[in-house]
Amino acid sequence: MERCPEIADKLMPLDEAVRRFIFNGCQLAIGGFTVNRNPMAAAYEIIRQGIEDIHLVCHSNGQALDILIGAGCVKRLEIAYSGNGRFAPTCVRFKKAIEEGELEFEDYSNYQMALRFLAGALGIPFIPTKSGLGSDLIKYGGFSPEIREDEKVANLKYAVVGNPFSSEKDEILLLPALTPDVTILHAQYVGEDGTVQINGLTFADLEQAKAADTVIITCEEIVPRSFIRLDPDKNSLPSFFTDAIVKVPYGAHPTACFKFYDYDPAYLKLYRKMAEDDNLFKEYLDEWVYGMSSHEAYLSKVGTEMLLKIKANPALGYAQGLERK
Amino acid sequence: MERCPEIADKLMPLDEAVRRFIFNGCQLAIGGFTVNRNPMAAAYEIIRQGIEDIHLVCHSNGQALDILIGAGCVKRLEIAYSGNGRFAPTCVRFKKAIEEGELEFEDYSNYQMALRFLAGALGIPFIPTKSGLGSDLIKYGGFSPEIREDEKVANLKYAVVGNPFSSEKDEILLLPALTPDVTILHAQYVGEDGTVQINGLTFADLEQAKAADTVIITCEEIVPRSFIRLDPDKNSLPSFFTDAIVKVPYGAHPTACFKFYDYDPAYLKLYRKMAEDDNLFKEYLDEWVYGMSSHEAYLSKVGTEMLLKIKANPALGYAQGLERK
Amino acid sequence: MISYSDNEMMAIAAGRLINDGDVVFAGTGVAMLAATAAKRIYAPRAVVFFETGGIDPSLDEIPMAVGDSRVMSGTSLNSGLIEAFSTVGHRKLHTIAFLGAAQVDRYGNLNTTSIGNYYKPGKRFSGSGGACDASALASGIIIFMQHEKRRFVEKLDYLTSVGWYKGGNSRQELGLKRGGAIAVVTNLGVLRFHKETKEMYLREFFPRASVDMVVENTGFPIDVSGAKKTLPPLPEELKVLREEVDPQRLICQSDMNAPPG
Amino acid sequence: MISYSDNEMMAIAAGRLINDGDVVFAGTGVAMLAATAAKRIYAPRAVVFFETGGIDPSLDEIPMAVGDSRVMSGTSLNSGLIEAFSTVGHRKLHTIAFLGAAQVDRYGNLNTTSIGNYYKPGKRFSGSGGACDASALASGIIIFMQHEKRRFVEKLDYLTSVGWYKGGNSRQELGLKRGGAIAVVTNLGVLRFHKETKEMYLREFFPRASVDMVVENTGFPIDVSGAKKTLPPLPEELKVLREEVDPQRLICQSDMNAPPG
Repeated sequence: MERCPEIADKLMPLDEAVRRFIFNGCQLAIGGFTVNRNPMAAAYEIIRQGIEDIHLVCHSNGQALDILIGAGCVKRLEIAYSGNGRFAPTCVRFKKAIEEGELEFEDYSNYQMALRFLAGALGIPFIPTKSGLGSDLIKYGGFSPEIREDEKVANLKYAVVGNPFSSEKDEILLLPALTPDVTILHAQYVGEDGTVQINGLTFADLEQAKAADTVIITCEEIVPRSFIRLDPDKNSLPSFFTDAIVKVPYGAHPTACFKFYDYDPAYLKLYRKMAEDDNLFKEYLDEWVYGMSSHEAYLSKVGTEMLLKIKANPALGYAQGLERK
Repeated sequence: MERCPEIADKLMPLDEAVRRFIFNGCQLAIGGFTVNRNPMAAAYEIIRQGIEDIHLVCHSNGQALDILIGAGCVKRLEIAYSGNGRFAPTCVRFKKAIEEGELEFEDYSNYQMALRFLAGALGIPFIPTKSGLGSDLIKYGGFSPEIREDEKVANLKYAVVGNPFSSEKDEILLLPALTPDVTILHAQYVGEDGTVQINGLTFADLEQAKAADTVIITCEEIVPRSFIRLDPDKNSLPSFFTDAIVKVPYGAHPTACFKFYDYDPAYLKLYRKMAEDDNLFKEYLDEWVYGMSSHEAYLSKVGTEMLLKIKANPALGYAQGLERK
Repeated sequence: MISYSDNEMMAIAAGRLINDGDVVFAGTGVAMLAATAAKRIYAPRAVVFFETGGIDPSLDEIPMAVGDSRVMSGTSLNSGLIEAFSTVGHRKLHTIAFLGAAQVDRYGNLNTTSIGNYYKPGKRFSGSGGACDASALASGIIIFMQHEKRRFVEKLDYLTSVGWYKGGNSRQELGLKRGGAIAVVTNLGVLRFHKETKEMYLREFFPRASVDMVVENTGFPIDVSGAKKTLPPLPEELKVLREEVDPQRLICQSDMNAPPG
Repeated sequence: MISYSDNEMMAIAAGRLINDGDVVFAGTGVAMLAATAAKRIYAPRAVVFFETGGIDPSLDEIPMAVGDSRVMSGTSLNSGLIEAFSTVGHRKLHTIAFLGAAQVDRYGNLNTTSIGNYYKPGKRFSGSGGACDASALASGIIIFMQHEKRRFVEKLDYLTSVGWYKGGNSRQELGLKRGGAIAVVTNLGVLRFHKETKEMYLREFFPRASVDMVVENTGFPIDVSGAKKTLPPLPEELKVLREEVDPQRLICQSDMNAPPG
C-alpha cells in the first residue's frame, strides 16, 4: 500500500473499513443488481461484525440484501425488488422476514429508487415522475408515523402535486431524495490516484455513491495511475467521493463481476436450498460467514475449481458455456 | 453509404439533414460548449438555407450561437452564457443583438439549463434546484405574456415552491423542462450500427439529445460496428435516438473536436474582428458562409496549413504548442 | 408434428406481436426468449434492451436475470437504470415491455408484490422491480402468466403495476398519457383488451389448449366469442429459438419458469 | 527585486487562500492560474475541476476557456455539466469556486449579465454561465475583479450571482445553506467580508498598491482599518507559475485578461 501516497489514508483492509464506517442503525445503500457486482465480501464482514438495525435502501439488490436480512442485520428496508433471477424468483430470507413480520418495510419501484438516489446525488430534496400514479405503491405507505420522525426517513412516502407549468390538470408524483449514511460499491478497478472505474452496466451505483455521506469501494484491482488515466471517458467516480478503498479480489462472489468472473450457479443454488430452512440457514451462516476469518479463507473454501469455472472470458465479460441449469 | 444497411435511412448529406429537419420557427438546441464541438458545419448550412425565427435554447454555446444570431436566423433565445473564452469574453454578435433589442431573450444559468435538458430527457415536466434563489435570474423574466402562450415556451420562467418533504420552511426553485424540436450534436464517431460515441467531455450533449424530438448527429467518422462495439462503456447514444447521421470531417471548425483537432485561434480572432463591425461581418458571411458551396469548400479555404497546425495530438487530445496568443 | 414446450409456444406467440422498429424492454425467462426471438425472426430492426441499462446486447447466451453479465456483452451501450427507464418512457420511441406477474385483473393491472395483507402478507413476492415503471411509461406492455384461476382474479391483492386501471379512459385520467396492456400471453393462449372498455377477452387459444380450459382457469367472466386457434410454432421459429436464442435450452425446454409466486 | 505582473500577484494571492483538500472549481484566465498554482504550491491534495465536467486534468498547457480540450486531457474523469455542478454543491466536499465579474457590491453579490435596463441594456455581458450556480452551491467563492469604481458599486445593475445577499443571515434565509463570498482579489489587494455583517473590508493591499488607491477605486465606503501589505510573490511561487502553470506565458505576462465588460 505504500506505493499509493495519493490514497494512503483511504486504502485499508475490509474489516477496518466496516469497523470505521458502518454503524448500528446506519442507512445503507449497496451497489450492484440481483446477481451482479453485489459487494458480498463487505456484506459478509458486516455480518461477522454483528452490525444491527441497518436501514437498507435498495432498488434490486439481490444476494447482498438477502443475506443481510437473513443474518438479522436489517431492521428497516426501502425496496423495489428482491429477486435473484432464476436462482430465486423471490429472495428467500427476504420473503420469510416479510411474511413473518420481522421487518419495517416500504415498497417502491426500480425507477423510483434510482430517481431518489439521483435526487440525493444532485443535492435536491425531491424529483418528479409519473411512475406510480394509480398504483398501490402510493396507496400503502409501509412506515408508521413514529418511523417517519426518524431524520433519515422522509416525512411522506410521496407527494402528488399539480404541475405548475401546465395550464391543464396534470398531476405528478414527487419522490423524496435518498441520502444514505453509507454506500458500498464493488468495482473492477481503483487507480492509485483514487479514481474508480466500473466496467459494464453501472446500475444505480454512481447515483448511490454520490448521494451518500460515506462511500466504501471494494475492488478487484488497484491499478497504476497511468492505467486508470489512459481513457478517462471510461471512469466512474473521482477520488473525492470515496472514503475507503479496499482491494478484495472476487469480492462480489457468488454474484458476477463483469470481465472478471461470472455468478456462481452452484453456490447460489446451495444458498437457496439452505435459506429455505431456518436451521440449515444457521448452518450456512456458521460455515460460510462466521466461520471464515477473511474473504481469502472464504475463497479457499469455494475452491480453485469453481473459481476457474466462473472465470470470465475477458472478451465476453462472462464465463462462456458455464453450467447454469 | 451502402456499407451501412442498419443506418441507411439515417445517413444523408448535410444539406439534406438541414432541409428535412430544421424548420422556420423551430426550437433548436446545439451541442458543444464555447470553443469546443459546436456543430459549426450544420450552423453554416442553416444560414445558407436561410432558416429563420429559430428559438435557440442554450447553456454556453459560443461560436455556433453567435454566428446563428449574427446571420439573423434567431428570433428567440434562452441562454446561460455567451462567450468564447479568451477569444470573445462576450460573443460579439450576441452582444450587439441584445444591446440593439433585436432578440427575444431570457437568462438562465448553466446548471439550470443543463437541468432543464435533463428534465426533458427524463420525460418529467420540471426539476428542482436551489441555484437561482435570490438572483435577478428569477426576478426578471425575459419573455412577454404573449410569447409565453407559445407551446414551446413554459408558462412560467420558474416556480418557487415549498419542499413538501421538509417540516421546516424550505423554498426551492422548480425549472421547466426543455424539449427542443431539434438537437444537433457534433460527435467524433458514429458506428455503422448507429451508435454514437463522443470522446472527452460531453457537456450537456446527451441530455440535449434525449430531450429532443429530432436529433441530427454530424461526426468526424463513420466506423465499423466492430470498432464502436469494442468497448460499449465508452459509447454515448444508442441508434434509436438519432434521426440523421452526417459525416462531416472538421465539422466543428473553428471550434475544437477533442482528439481530432484543436480550435483555430487565427480564425476565431478573424471572426471576432469582423464581427465587431456590421459591414465587415456581412463580408465575413459572404466570404465564409454564403460563398461556400459545402463544408469541403470551406475547409479548402481554411487551408491545409492551418488544418495541420490545429491537428490534435491523439495522445493529448489537442494541438500541443499551438500558437494561441 | 413437431413437439414444443409451453415456453416455446408462449415466446413465439408473444414475439409475433412485436413490430419492426419497436424498442423492446425485456425481462428474464420467457420474456427474454420472446424479445430475442422477435428480433431474430419478425422484427430485425427492433432493439432489445434491459432495465439495468444494457442496450442491444449480442445475447450469444441467454441471460438468467436482467443483471446478468450477458446483458452487458456486445452491447451498443452500457448505461444504468436512470437511462434505461427514461428510454422506456421516451416519447419518440415505441417501447414494448414484457412483464410477468403473480396476479392480473380483467384490466391488465398486475400484482408482483404480495398476497393477503400488505403489511403481513400470506405470500410475499419480489416486488415491483421495473414493472410499475414500464407499465406507467412504455407504449405498451405484454404480460406473461400461468393461466390459473388464482392468478386471473377479480381484484388484485396489491396493484403493483397499472394496466388499463379501471377500464375506459381511466388510465389517461390518471395522467398516464400513453401505454396500457397490449396482451396477456399464457400457457393457454393470447388475451387482448377491448378497444373501448379495456376489458380482457380471449383472442387466441393455443393448439394444445381450448376455449373451455381458458374459461375454467380464469377467475372472472371472459369474452371468448371471437377466439381462434393459434398457428402452432413453425419449424423455422423453433429452429431460431433453439439454435440461436437459447442454445443451452435453459428456458425452451421447461415450462414457464420463475413466475413470481 | 523580481518584477511580476498584476495577474501573477493576483493568482498568487488567491492561491494562498486555498487549503489542502479543497475541491477547486476554476474558471478561465487568472482564476485558472490561481487554481493551478494553488495545487502545485500550497495545496497538493486539492483537486481542480471545471464546470464542463473535467476533473483534475494534467494542465500541461493552460486552457483558454473551460470548454478547451486541455481541460479534458489527462483527467481523472470526463463527465458533463450535470456531474460538475452537482459536485460543486456536494455536501461532503469543501468546494471553492473562482469567479470573475463586471460588478460586485459590498456583500459580494455579482453581476455578469448587463449594465442598464435588462431588456435593452447599455452593455451586455456573457451572462451567468456557471457563476450563479457556483455562488449558490459551493462552500465559498473567490472573486477576481479589476479594482475600479464602476465595478465596485452600491447597487448592481443585475444580480446574477448571490454572495452574502443583503448581509447578515440573509443568504441562509434565502435557503442557501452554505457558501458565500470568501474574498475579492483585485489588482490592488485582497478584500474579505466581516463575520457578522458580511460587509466587504480591505484585508491586504498589494506591494505596488496602497490603501488610498483602494478607497479611491471603490464605489462604496470601505473599512480599511486593519489592512496590511501583502507579501510579494516569492521566487518559488513565480517559478511554478511561469515554468509549470503557464509556460507559454499566455496569462502571466499580461494584466488581468478577459474580465466581463
